[in-house]
Amino acid sequence: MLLQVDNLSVSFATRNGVQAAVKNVSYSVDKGQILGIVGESGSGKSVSCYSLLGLIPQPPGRIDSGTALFNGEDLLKLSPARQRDIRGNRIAMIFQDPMTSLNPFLSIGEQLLEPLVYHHDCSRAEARSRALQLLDEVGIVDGERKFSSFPHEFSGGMRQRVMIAMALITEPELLIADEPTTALDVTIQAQILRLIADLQSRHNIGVIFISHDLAVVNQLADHVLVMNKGEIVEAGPGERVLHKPQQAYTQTLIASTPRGAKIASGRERERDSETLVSVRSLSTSFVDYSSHAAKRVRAVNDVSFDLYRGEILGLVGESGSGKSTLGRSILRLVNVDEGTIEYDGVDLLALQGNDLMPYRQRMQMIFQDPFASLNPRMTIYDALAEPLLYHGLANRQSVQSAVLQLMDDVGLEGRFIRKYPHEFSGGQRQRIAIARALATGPEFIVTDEPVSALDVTVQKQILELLLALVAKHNLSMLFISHDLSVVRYLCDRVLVMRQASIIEAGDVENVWRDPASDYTRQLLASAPVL
Amino acid sequence: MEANKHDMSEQEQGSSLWADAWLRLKHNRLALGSLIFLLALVVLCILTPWLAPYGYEQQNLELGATPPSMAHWLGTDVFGRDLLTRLLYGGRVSLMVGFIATAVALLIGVLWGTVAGYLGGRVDMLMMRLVDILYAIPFIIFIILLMVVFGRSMLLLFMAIGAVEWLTMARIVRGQVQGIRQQEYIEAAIAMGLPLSRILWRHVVPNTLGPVIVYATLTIPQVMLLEAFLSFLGLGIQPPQSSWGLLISYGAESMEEYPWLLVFPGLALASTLFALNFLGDGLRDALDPRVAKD
Amino acid sequence: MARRLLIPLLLCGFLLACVGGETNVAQGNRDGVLHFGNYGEPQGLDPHVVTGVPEHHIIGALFEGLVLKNPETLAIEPGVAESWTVSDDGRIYTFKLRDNARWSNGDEITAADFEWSWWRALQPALASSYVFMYFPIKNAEAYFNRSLSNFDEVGIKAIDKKTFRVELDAPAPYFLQLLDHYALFPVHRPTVEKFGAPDESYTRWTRPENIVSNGPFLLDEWRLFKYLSVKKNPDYWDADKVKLNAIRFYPIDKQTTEERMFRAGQLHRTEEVPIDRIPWYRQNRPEVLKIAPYIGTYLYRLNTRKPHLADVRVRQALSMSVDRRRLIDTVLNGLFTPAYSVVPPGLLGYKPPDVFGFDPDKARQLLSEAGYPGGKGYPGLEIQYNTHEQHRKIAIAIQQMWREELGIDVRLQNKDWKVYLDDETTGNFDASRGGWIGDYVDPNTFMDIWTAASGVNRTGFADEEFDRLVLQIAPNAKDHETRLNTFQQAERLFLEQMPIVPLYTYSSKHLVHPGVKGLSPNYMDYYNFRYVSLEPDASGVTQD
Amino acid sequence: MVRFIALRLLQAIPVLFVVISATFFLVRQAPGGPFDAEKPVIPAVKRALEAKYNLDQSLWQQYLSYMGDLLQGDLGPSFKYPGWAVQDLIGSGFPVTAELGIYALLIALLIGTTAGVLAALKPNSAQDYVPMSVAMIGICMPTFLLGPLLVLVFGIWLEWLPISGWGDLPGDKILPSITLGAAYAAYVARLSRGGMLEVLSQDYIRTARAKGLPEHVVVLKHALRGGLVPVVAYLGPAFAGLLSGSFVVETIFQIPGLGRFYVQAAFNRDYTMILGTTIFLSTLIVLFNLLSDVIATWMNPRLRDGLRGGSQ
Repeated sequence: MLLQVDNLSVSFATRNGVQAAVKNVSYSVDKGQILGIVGESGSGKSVSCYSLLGLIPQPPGRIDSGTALFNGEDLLKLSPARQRDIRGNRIAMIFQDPMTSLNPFLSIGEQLLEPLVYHHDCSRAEARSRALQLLDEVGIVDGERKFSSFPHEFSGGMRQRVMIAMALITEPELLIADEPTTALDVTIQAQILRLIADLQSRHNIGVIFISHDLAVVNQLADHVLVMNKGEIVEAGPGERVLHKPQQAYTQTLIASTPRGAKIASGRERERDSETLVSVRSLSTSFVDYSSHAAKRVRAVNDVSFDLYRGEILGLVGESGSGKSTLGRSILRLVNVDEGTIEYDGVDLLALQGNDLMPYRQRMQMIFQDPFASLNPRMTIYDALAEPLLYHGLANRQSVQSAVLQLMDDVGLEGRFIRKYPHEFSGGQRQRIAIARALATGPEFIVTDEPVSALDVTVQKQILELLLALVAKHNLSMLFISHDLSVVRYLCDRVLVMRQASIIEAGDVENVWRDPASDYTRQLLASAPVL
Repeated sequence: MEANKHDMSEQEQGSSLWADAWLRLKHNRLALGSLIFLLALVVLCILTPWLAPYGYEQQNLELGATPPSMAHWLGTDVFGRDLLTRLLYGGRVSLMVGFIATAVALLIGVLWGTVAGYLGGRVDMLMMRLVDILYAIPFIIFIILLMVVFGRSMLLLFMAIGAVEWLTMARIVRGQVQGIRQQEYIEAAIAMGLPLSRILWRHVVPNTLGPVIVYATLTIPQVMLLEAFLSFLGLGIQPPQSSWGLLISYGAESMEEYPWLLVFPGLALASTLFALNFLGDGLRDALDPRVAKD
Repeated sequence: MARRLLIPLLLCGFLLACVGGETNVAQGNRDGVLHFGNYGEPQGLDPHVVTGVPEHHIIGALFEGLVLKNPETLAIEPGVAESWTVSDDGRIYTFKLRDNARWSNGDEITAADFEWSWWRALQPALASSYVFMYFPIKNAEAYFNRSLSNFDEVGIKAIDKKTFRVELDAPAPYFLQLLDHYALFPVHRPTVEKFGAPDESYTRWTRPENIVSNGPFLLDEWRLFKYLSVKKNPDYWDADKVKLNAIRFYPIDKQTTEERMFRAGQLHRTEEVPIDRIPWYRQNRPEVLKIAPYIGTYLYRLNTRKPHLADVRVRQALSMSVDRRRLIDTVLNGLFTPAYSVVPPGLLGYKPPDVFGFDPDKARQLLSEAGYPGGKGYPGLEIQYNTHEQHRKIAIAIQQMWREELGIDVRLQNKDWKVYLDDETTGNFDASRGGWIGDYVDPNTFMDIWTAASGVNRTGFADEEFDRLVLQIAPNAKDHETRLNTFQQAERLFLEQMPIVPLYTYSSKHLVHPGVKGLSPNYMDYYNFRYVSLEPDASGVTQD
Repeated sequence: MVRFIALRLLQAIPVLFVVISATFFLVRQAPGGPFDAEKPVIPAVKRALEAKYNLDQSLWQQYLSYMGDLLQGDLGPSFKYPGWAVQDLIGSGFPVTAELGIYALLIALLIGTTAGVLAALKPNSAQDYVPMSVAMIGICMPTFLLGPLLVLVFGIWLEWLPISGWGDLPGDKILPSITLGAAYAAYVARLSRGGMLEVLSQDYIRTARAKGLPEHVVVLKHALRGGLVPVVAYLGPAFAGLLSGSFVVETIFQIPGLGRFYVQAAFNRDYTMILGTTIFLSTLIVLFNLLSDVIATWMNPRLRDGLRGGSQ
């Protein structure tokens, strides 16, 4: 057995007392084995691994009990020096976000060399040749030149490859990968997953693969561990746990994962009804300061489409395809270069200043990150009362009840009314954001990845909430997402965007069944399925 | 590792940002202690005319400068004036100047920086270049001209100091606002159709408060010392009145002969500065609903 | 990365540098180099153009006029002129220049040099601030004002190579003294003309590499705001008597800094001593503290044009209610002499009139007579002073005295120097701190400033009788006695009107290292570096 | 990058123009002229002086001729020290002040970053409060107090160091540098503490730790560079501030620097000197702000070959 964890308990001292993060967790990994740990945020899946390497801050963190035998040595009883010896050397890690996990101030090469230089008595020249070799192995061509590049010069996928190379450079026996593909596009995710599997088998190392995404784990792991609230709910071979779950929680998780087509929601599709938004030849660009010289980048290029009253129109594309910019263009949140946007027969682009205000009330937006889109210094009451008061939808007397009504609509309890965004969980925050969007009584909502930051169970709740609200308030919606299964679950029609242009449009099921473009086909193929 | 999972049942009744900040500040012992210290100081200074054992201009030339004694707890200056009394009276001036002038600087600086940072582009360029210009104009000449045009008054002193200190404040705020402008909640506010003034006031300004408060607490002692310099130029207060800044600078002139004349005013300023500093850090944390909970 | 190396390096350098060396003073005593605290950076070194005390010290080392003063007695001694005769009517002076007086480039000094130099000083375009020093000379003022264009009619003549004759308008007993003022020093014509027109000021001729001078020392090095050093002139006619090898003048305008430099052995002599420091030196190192009466009067101008100061009784009350003795003994550490007159006592035998003293009862009575019994109804007044520690202290004490004795409201206002001057000259003040240092040892230098037309007056005081006594009667007095009596008469008249409140007679105060000889204090605070020497063995101990 | 620098320099031209013009007219409105003195010069002499320095012309003529001279690089003679051209005086004072400023900044950096880094490593502990309090001394003790105090202790009592001068005696640069630097150390400490706290919470620090790097490597190599970015942004304005703010230190220590010229010129109503120093200093401010932007850009590889975001 490569790693044998027994009865691990970890707790954190918080303002509200000591809270157990990991309770009596036991698991093991063997050479050549991939252990998937699945769980929602807060389930303790990361802590259960990080604590082995002394990577949780202590205090407030504390390891209460347990042993973790790594090749017969108890990791939890090591001196800090010995711990450092193992860390990055015999046990290596890959983190979720390759954007933030690589030091932006040091060159790729420098960061690659470090583990070798510090752990092995290895000259920089030797380390360099080893690093170049590894870069090649993880699929980075022209390693010589890339060696002195900085992380920002790499795409997300490439960065994750660098991370992997960095983890493997000391030839570790165990690799801990914490959500290594969550921040990546599906096509890239597929490549990285293949790469990890490939390297794992080639180097015959043990891998702990931590993820919230059951489909991904399903694709990769031999053994699966499901965690909830610090405890292991279910463990066993991947096939059995994910396809024949014994425990209720595992079943809920699996049920929450969006799969299949949109369920007819009792609401008649008013398909051929009137056009609400009509976009013609829309182009939007912005100045990109991050690249070599400031240049205008076309984010949306000559896009035309119609959105009908009462429909949910999906907009799918990978990061950087321009889908967010398109959504913001329609709402006049960014400046449009050319084209027309007709909203209910009125050219929005011709409106200025106060003339636009009535339309602002009729169109709203829900953002991806419910934390960033809520003013951290405004309570929920302030955030919801503001649009109500400003647009005259409530007066001083009635505003409180109107706010409560909104909160009730989105399933928030009234007692939260004076709390701040940070005091809520992600799902609750997104409910606040939805309530705020509904506050002005809009008829059209643009949602930008509203569920991608949420756990699957919460995601499902929010998706259902959206469906219910669309029905209740007779909304039309442009639903932007990179997640194909979510779009399929929610939308009536779909637009596929790639490199600032719409390359495919059609009824969701038609597109799924018979994608017209290669790209769409590739997207569909890359998406991992449960 | 999510740190912000909290028991929702706890603390259901919050209220406004400020009331909330107060609740949080109360838990920060250092900041609370500093606040109490400062308040005590303010109260002491306000009550000085009734508390002080001597008049601040009451001379005893024959006595001259004496070290601390029972009759004069902090000693006397060369005119035989009681230092404790003068320190308390000086505190009235220094605290008033410090707080009011900083408030003026805060007001102008935040307003200017916010508008420039938020609007960006050409407006920002013009506004910040104006700041550059004001930075470059010789300060002494500027003050002397102010005196010539407006005469010498306390009000002018506040304005003069505020007028100088707002420049840095504006730059700091502008930097902050440039970051905040990119936030999604600002976009949300725009999408909501809120007017500019409301966006700035409700969404932008409160989120600049952290660094602004920290800078303001550093500005207050600076302003107290600046007042002494301006008094040398003739603006500001005149003898026999005094201020901490003036007491310190006179004390520095005779630090070997009459060290107590330097030590006590110096301690007064330093302890105020430290208290302000701790309070500033505490306030910054308290006003940020996110960090106070951990 | 370089920074991380730099900082330790810097620290090492700092620590190495801490290894102390010999002090300036110890080294100077050995090498004959005097380190001289000289207050300010000289504006320039052209004797005809500059004005200040720092320039005075330096130019006195670099140049020499017709006569010199003995630093002990202030008696006139021969300079470039080895002898002179005065006509019986006291109007014509004939000087015989010494043969061995030379310029530093070897040129002989001739009467023509003086004639040309004085001609130059009288050029309006040169804008010589001390040009009025020439005005006792016949037609000099008229020539300067261009009401006379022919220089031949001015009483300045080179009779031959070594004979120089000066004719005055009227006898001036202090005329010989003026000759030791730098405004009447000779300058080297070829050098001046080489770097510009004769009447062009501040040309490069005074730079170390260009200057040609005739004094006991030569300009050696001029490092702006650091020091200016002069070295011994081997060709000086009296070079044998000059004992110093060099002098370094340090422009130190901060008294506390200067005092500490002295203590640290970086200076032989300071220009000033902080008042608060005096008791310490009196007690611990009396031998280095040099205090002497100085020909100057510290006073408050009263603005007689202001309604509430127009009444002479109010002004008298103000003056009589100031307890000068107490002020000096307490706040000023007993440094000065109380002044009850504007002319300091003892100028060439002059005795000021005894007009008033400290008399608070009389003061209250006068104020009451003026309509303000116990200060009631008096609008109050403001004392203005330029920003300075000593002025502030005096003002605070006087404020309290006036309040206590007279019951009037007094405010203080310090001002930036130029604002203070502007307000004083434009009459925008009630009471204003002032002082006057005599230009020469004669009551006249303290009297003619209060005439109606004088720019120094500024009080609004104008009295025809006073002007007549000072400007007409006194200069033409038939003998010294009569002249002094005339001045006394004028001063009595002046003090009875009390447009000023005289407070004290100045003292010069210096710290002088025990190894320095010949820097004895005198009434003019005048130095003649020819007489200064350093004792190599003098204890270098200046630290406490 | 080149375009960015060029643009900023271009923007500086109107700024400088307005500064020069405004200063030109403002200084002449201030009461008192350059030739006013306790003992006033006689009127004829004053007229001659005014004629010599063109002060008898109309303000506009003076302005035009000044600007004309300025374009030819001539700042005119100082009114207070007419034997010297303003550019000569600045030329003699600037190197001294610049050197002083650099030492002061180094000291501020040394004290400030040490305190800031120590504090950030263990926030809200004794390791935070003690170094930060030490760094704060510089703010508590204004220069006019700290300078004489250091002189007294190290110069007079201990006799370790010279108490005045600049470059004349060994070690005479130490006390002034510390005095001037102390005030800035507190700001540097605060900035580096904040910056380090921010960086230390970044994911890439966790990565570095996960690599098993020794703690000092994590802090010094991975964290420090990012943590000091705010300090670097502060250095430009700080250096410019040092130049004009060194007046007190220069006076206390008898240092022939630019700071004294700058302040004394204002007191002396030395019109040309005021203008000259103002022009020089504001140019420096522009340049140093630009320089610190460039350095900050260079320190941050993400920005190194691009424009700085947000600057139009």
